[in-house]
Amino acid sequence: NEYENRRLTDDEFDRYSRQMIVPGMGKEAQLRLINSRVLIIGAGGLGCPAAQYVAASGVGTLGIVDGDVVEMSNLHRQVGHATSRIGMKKVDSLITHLKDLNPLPTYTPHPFHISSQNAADIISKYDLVMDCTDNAATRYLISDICVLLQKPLVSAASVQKSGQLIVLNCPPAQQGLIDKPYPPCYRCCFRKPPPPSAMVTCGEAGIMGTVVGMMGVAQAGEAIKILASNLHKPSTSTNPSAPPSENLCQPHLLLYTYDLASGIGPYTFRAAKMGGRKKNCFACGENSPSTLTLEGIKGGNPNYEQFCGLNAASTTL
Amino acid sequence: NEYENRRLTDDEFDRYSRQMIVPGMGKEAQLRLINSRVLIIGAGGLGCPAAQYVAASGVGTLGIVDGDVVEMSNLHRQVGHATSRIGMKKVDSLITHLKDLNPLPTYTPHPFHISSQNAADIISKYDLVMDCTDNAATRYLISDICVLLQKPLVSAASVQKSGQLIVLNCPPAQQGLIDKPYPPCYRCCFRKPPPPSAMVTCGEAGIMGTVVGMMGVAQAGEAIKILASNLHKPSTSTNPSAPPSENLCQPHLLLYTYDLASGIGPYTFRAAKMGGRKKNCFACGENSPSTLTLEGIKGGNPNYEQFCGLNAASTTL
Amino acid sequence: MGSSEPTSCETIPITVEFSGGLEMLFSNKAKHAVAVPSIDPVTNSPFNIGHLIRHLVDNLITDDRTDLFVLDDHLRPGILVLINDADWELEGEEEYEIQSGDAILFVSTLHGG
Amino acid sequence: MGSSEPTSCETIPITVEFSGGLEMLFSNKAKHAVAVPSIDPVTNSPFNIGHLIRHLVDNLITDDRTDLFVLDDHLRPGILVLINDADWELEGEEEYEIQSGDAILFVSTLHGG
Ligand SMILES: [Zn+2]
Ligand SMILES: [Zn+2]
Repeated sequence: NEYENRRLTDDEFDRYSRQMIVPGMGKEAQLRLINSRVLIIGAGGLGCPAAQYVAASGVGTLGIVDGDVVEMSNLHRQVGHATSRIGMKKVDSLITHLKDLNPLPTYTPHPFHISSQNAADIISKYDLVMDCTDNAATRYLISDICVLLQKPLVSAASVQKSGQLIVLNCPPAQQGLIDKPYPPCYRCCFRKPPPPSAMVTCGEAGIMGTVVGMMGVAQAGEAIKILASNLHKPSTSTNPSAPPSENLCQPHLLLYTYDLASGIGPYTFRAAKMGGRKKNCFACGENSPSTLTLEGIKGGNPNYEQFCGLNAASTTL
Repeated sequence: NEYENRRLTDDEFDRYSRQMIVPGMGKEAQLRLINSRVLIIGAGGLGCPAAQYVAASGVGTLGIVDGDVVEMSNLHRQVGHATSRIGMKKVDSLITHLKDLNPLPTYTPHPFHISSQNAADIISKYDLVMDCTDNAATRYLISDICVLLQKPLVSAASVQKSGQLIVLNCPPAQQGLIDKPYPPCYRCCFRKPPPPSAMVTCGEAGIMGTVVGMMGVAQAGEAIKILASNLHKPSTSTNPSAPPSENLCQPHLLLYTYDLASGIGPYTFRAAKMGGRKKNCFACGENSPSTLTLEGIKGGNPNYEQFCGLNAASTTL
Repeated sequence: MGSSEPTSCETIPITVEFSGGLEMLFSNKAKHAVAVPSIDPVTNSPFNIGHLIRHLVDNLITDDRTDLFVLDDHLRPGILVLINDADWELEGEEEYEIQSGDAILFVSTLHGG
Repeated sequence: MGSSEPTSCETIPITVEFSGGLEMLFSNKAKHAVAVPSIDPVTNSPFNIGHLIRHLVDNLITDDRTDLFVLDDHLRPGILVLINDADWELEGEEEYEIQSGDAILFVSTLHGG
């Protein structure tokens, strides 16, 4: 057993006892969490609740990336910040809150926006990535880096009264392999971004706090499950105890629709089955090693802003 | 218009702008929230996230009832508390957090357990009740008082890897009326409690933080929707603008099952249609005015502990 | 037996589901495809929910703690039954006669928080 | 027309659903029961998803901003199509021929957080 030589401290036993006695968890799963490094990209409406629950559950290292500062208009939904911390960098504000919730993890602030230049360096230091960002260009960038560095990605998004969540690239497989069923990347599921005119942000279109909150907590739930149950590690001869990753090679996209005018019903939550890795995927498919590389991304290829039409849009605005 | 003479302050505009621009919300819905009084009973795994989102959304008055103090073993899931506040009353700890998140609401601490003696006095001061408690006896008591005082009730529960949520008594109707379809109370849906041997608490059986967290955020979503859209006020000739309450007279019970060994699938979330008010319901049915009264409850009738078998259990333990 | 009377070896395919922790008593699986007899072999009457509950105890439960599912030959209090996603009290409770393709969901009521 | 060839006035009942905000373009309703012709009247070929998209623009959309649903006579990028809860890329995309009872779900991909 890989963690045999590490015991839980009395503090850890006391703090995590209620989740360790849940069937399927236990001491070994708790130790896996303690030995995990999670990166949350975005400290906003998704990232706040996601970080609260991931930190509280006892992951060993939690990195948070965000270049923004806390504003008053964030506080109706970004429950890890506070009125007294308006103007502070979001990563510092959120980590302040998290450290008092659970002082045991190591918190690593990355107080700037993720970019083609820095993404690989940051993501390489973690075991699992949570995409809590607010724009399409960044979502494609994060997914491409996760493919190249073989990191599982828990991706969620939310605008107005809708939310979506999907687990991608889990368990990760080498770029270009198509000999077996492998899980999809973000591009396998969402090949092309919408035109800029159809892309709405929470700032422009609005967002209900509980809708983005539900998605953030659900993201934390998927991340904790993956790390605690080793779902990101494919079964191998050296790791025979890893459970089969079940339905993650053809994951379900969770669709949440909040209706202000009526109660919860059969269409409030839906799960849509997505395909696995696509043979012709630009990022992970058969020929992808020739189209997508870490060096290329760092050098500006692909150009994510152009792919998402942002240059074209900004010339007309 | 009932709120015509009240304007939103600049602070309120700034803080709530992102939810006010969501289709279906707007200034009038925001003013309804600001004029609402919400009672959260239980400041634990459900109450913490529920309170965060209800407070952040801008309800005018938020009361919180709980007699416990913060313990280390709470902190893997009770994200409104903090390590530095271990030993503090939960209501005071949670309100400390909420005041910094949103200083605008009035927060009312009720730092003791709800009981047959105090329940009616407390609940009478609020417009909507959220049941975030952890035991069956209290759940029947809260529902009975909500029937008698005609308060809508958003009820959730969670243990281990399962969660449930239902909106009851919304819009409220007078006890004993059965001439039209009316919404159910807790007893209409759950006529008898399980035997004590089958009742498990989060302390004994364990709980995953994100599971109870999902239910708490969802509870906040239902409470905010009811108050913002006036779903708790039946259409009347003096209130013709109130929308029909749609599916709340036969509400759906949301069932959430978290699977540690596989991803989200079509059975992760389910919605089960419940019946409306039952003719023979002890609390709200045809003959209920003779079986359930505020005076009776205060005098110990019904005896909720006995109903839930707690006396019998304690003699054998 | 006459040809117009169904024999007790005919079976009806249904789906039985468990939620709220009950799935742990049944191989830790939420959804089960089950074939039940169209006629209950003991009472010789059309197979109803009451018969189904006994059938599940005899054939499907994998946990020894059967008292978490039945007490005194009836479903224990605190379990909700949903017949095709609707409360069984609307359908006659134990007397409801099972139809081909029915989805019967047993939900343990939760009280924790 | 021969009796073995379906006529263009025969219709197929299907369910069309919208999610991710697209429902706002269609009467703010998530689920629609729709009857479509079995044969597309313009091309005289079996009615497929491509025809359905045009049909929805002609008959079901209630919002003027049709460019949020179609661009250049095709579904705009950023909309996922699920045929009976499975990604349409597994089914032939626009060429998939609609069957009676199909549930076609259009989902607008979200990017906010
Ligand atoms: Zn791919
Ligand atoms: Zn009742």
